Amino acid sequence: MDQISFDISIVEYGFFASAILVILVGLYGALVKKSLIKIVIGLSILESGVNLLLITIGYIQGGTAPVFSPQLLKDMPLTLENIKALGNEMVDPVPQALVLTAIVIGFGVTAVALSLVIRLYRHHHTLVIDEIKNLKW
Amino acid sequence: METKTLYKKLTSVFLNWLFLFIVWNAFTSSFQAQEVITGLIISFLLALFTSRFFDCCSLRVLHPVSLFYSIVYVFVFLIALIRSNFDMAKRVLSPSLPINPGIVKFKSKLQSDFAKMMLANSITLTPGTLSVDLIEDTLYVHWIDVKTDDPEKVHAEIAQQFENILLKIFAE
Amino acid sequence: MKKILVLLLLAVFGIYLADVLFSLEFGKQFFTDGVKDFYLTKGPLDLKVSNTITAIIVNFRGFDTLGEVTVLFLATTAMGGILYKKRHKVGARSVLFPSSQIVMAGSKILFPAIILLGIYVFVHGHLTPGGGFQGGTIIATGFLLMLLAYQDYTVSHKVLTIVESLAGITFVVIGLMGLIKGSTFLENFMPVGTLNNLFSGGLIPIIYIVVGFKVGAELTGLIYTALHEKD
Amino acid sequence: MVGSPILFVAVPLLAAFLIPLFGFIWKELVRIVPGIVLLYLLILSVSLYIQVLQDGTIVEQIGGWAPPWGINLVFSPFTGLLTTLMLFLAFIIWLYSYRFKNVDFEPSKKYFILLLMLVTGSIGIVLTGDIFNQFVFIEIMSISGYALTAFYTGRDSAEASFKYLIMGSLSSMFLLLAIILIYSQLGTLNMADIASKAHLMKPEFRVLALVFFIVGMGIEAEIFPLNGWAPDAYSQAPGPIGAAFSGIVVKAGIYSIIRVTFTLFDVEGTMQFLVLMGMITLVVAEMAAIKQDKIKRMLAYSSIGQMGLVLVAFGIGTEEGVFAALFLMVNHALVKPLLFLSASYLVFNSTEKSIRELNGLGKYLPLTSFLFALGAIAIVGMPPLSGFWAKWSMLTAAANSNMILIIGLVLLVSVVEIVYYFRVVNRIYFFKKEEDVEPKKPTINAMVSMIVLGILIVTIGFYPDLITSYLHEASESLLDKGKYIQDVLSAGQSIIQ
Amino acid sequence: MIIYLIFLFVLLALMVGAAIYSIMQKDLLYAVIGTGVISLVLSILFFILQAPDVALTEAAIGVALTTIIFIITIRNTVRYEDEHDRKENK
Amino acid sequence: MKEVLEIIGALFVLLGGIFLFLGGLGIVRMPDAYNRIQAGTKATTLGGMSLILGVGLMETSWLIKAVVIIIFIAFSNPISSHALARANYKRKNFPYLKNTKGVDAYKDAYLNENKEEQS
Amino acid sequence: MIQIIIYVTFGFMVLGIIFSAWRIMKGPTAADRILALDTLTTISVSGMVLLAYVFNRFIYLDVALIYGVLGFIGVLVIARYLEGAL
Repeated sequence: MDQISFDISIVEYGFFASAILVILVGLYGALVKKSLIKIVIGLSILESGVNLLLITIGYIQGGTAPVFSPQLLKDMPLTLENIKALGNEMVDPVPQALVLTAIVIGFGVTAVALSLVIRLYRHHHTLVIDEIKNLKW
Repeated sequence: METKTLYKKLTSVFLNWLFLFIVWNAFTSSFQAQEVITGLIISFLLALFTSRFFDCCSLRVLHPVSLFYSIVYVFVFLIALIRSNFDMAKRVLSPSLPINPGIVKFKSKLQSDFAKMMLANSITLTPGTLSVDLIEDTLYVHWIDVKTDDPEKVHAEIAQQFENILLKIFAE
Repeated sequence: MKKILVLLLLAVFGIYLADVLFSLEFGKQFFTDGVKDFYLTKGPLDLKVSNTITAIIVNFRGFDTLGEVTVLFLATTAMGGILYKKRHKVGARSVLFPSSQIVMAGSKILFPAIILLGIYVFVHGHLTPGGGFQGGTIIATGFLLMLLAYQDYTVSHKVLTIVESLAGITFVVIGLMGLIKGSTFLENFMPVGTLNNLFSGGLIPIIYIVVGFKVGAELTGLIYTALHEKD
Repeated sequence: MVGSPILFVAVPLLAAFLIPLFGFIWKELVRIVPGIVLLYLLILSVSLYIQVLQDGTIVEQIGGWAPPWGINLVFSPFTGLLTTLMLFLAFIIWLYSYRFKNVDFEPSKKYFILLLMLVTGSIGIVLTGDIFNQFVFIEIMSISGYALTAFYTGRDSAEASFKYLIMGSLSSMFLLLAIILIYSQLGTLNMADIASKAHLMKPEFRVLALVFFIVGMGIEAEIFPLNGWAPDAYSQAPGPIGAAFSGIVVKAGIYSIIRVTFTLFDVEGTMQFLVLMGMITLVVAEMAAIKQDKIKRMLAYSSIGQMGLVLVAFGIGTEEGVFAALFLMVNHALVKPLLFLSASYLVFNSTEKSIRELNGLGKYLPLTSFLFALGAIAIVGMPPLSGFWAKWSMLTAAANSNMILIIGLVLLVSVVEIVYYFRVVNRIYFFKKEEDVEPKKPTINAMVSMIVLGILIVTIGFYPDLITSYLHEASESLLDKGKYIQDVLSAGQSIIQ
Repeated sequence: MIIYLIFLFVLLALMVGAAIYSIMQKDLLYAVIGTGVISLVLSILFFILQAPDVALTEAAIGVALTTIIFIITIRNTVRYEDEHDRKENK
Repeated sequence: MKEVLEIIGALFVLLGGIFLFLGGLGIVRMPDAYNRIQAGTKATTLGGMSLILGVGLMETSWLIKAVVIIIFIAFSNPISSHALARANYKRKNFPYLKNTKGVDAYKDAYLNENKEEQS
Repeated sequence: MIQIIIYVTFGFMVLGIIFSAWRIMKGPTAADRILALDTLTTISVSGMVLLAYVFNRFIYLDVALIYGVLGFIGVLVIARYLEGAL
């Protein structure tokens, strides 16, 4: 097979920029919107943006996923040099591990938030935040 | 009566086991001894738990005739799928959109749920048709180019070729 | 008015953040001696785990995973507490009417396959992408399929609780056994095998299986609680 | 070796996973087990703390990987002090809520699981030496916090909880952003490692990361623009949970801010920033507190004000200042729960929960009222009680650093506090109840827990030397950044060679 | 090469667009579909950034579970953001 | 042999791409939801199947897994589109009919069902 | 040769994505939008498989497989909601 390259450095700052844009959109939704569900949607969008940013930070040009699969190892003996050489061509695994945790935690928070929304609706019969202001916001 | 249900249960577990084992090996696709043994154990345990849902077919599907017709079915299905796609491409690409849609119905002769589902799926993927609902054994089909609304003719037009093969596979 | 103010504020924030972040070059590593090199060599060599991310999640930073599992457990508990519905009546329906026969027949055959897929994902967590969380989520999705398709499909809440608790206890006990057998919490005390075999990685597959069961039970319980929440 | 710091997290988690199973066996176990766990941990914590004072910091490496590669727990004189304090309070709160208000609120298994997790999250924040792990613990703590705030079935509690949730999750996103910035520069997540490498970061990254950290953790620590959730949550949550918030959660938040500013980064002007934020928080909160007519909201604002005071004291930056801040924290951690616990019985029967309804309760509930008054005196800093020594040490610290403005401000604030606390005490003792009511008598265990707190306050008031040596140790260990780095990283150095 | 560039830019733009769409859309169901699109695209982006584990998690959690939780909330509350939109759309 | 398989696989991939594109075009051009579902399902199913099969042929050791994905797609896509069509009918979006004599046999069954539910 | 074909395929997929996105934005009824989401899912699965080929990693296929399964359930959820069953 001839070498097919998928060079994503051509977008340069595209990933950073769109992650920041998504973060901003999410923040806007969480801060300005009046509907409770919209606020939660805004939060989950914000979270997506942060996750994308984290993964983008960990990306290394031309790297591959940090999985030492048989296909990658072929018949190399398992020596320190070989592993190091392979590891140098891999993207940073740490941000990926962090994002995994962050995604799951974010889902938990979203679930709690939405159950609160359901309960608020049961008491107030509306989702508009202005009409729920019993306590001073 | 008692034995028959037990027999049914056993066949169901067995078929489920077989099915899951095949699926497992397809997932791992490495055929190392460790993987295969683990697959056997896991699929057996899972088969015990999920066998009450797995009532699609009896042992009859392992009969050579059934297997043969299954392969035939796959080919017929693929040909129908490709035909349907070219048909759809023709309709989509032609500027005037030559369509005359409507919903027609017909009765299927198939018995088991699974066979009916296969039929409905096949119909969805064949030229110009989309199964909308299945009530008892009446299939409601959205047809992009309605030629007739007589159930018999519709049946002959849309479902005949699949149904015959499915009848042979499931031996009904 | 508030909108414009917020937009302005966000614009300033975004421009500043972009300004700072753009000083990083895309696709470059910005530090010289990070922890990642250690993980990338120790993972395959010492732990014999092919998927370094799994090695990080379960072993190097296994404590985070314990916390993460706890977060999901808490979310389920919190959801039950917040929705404060008294125990739903027996025979309460999750959906109002059953789906069409086609979906029902399809889900019957897809359900075992999806559960098997979930099990595959968490059993092979150390070899391929995926692991306990993904596998557990897939299992929960399988149950969701059944709940959607059938009107009267029920999952025993008691069984879910027991599975969840037992899995959580197993996780902590495995950790504490590391404390007893080795010297620290969550320390690997099992033989590690050879790289890229199914039976390798010492404790990692075991912990991931436990996590898979726990997450599956938790998310199923969460969906189940939420689906029965109908006024 | 008495035990390992990991047990502070592992044992409560084990208990939390076990509690649902106990629920199937015997309902009462659900309530007893958390108490046993907390008592055990308290004993462990005290013994570990004594050991640490003699032998130096214990660093627990989880998974057998030395820092910076693995996660580590640091049990130093400073964190040990906070842990012991938190566990003590947790035990008191458990005792109080063991049969809390049998009438309409039965503490169920969910309540105890969440309470246990709230405590565990806070202890994890204090003990951990890894920023991402701290994020995870913050999430554990805040999710339990959200759920506990909404534990009452009223509608306002859900609203307060939602508010808390929105602010909490926004701030945790900022925390994640800060972690991203740090990781992108240094490639490590361990606090000691970051501290030793912090000079390698580009300055703008350092400043931005610090700001994000303070925004992210300020939510738990109730710094001024981020404390909107606190009064609602305190007033809507069940009584013991208000106490837990003010006694445990806030301490964890303050701890993490302190850890970040003192150990992780030395950015020019951070201390001044802390003083400024603390002063704004203090002034705004006290002004708000004086206007409140609901008792729990008043207590909440007072709590925010105290946190501002603590921040100011930390911001002085000298050893004396840190000592004063720690003294204030300990004082607040003992007194505010007492106030919350007693106030929640004082207003138990009223629907409004306002101060007006406290009229003349001193006759009906003499002991509870007395304890409330004791707490009020202690927190404003009247001479014989513990609060006085705390404020006094703060004033001396400020005077030694020539911060006259702070002295003036503290005195002014004390006057304000006197005004609004004595308004309440005045109503309790010197007003007449209009109609005869039958107030709810506290249960015995609640009474015991409150009396224990009261005795402690009085004891510390008369013998402040009992704790000052510990506080000095703690503040030294906080300020000695080099020793922290060395303690944590030395194990790793030996492994790699 | 240029096609990869276009491909990536379309994906990035689609993500940002879906984010804006789901914030702006008055019908909450459509907003939820928008979030589904976000996590779909995000998943491919993670894939492109060589993070298959994260792509898997995002797919598993974002596509099915978040959707069902949001849908349950919508079913228990209202489908439209404002009261008057309900009449317009119905 | 390998080269031949690669070329065949590449052609399959190209065919799949074209069908995916046609699916997209179909859902844009068709006049109502049912027709769009028809166009979308058929074209994307075949497109996806052929593309994945093409990849499987190009890299023969991947074939088994590719076939698994194909089977999953072939199995689940029609079901979801069927569910979608039914849901669309239940929301009272009746199909677009070209002339007034258009056939809608489902309407009776649907109305009967509704009557049963009400009574 | 193969490279050119893959380029072209990516081009077609981009067009398909754009069309689906347009339908999601525009599409009068909810069913249209979900259909477009479904189409987008299938295109994504195919795209993932193709990308796995481009990156030459076998393990990436798992992601596509799971994506296909879960995307189906995601669509089914919304369809069931539209039916009024949820």
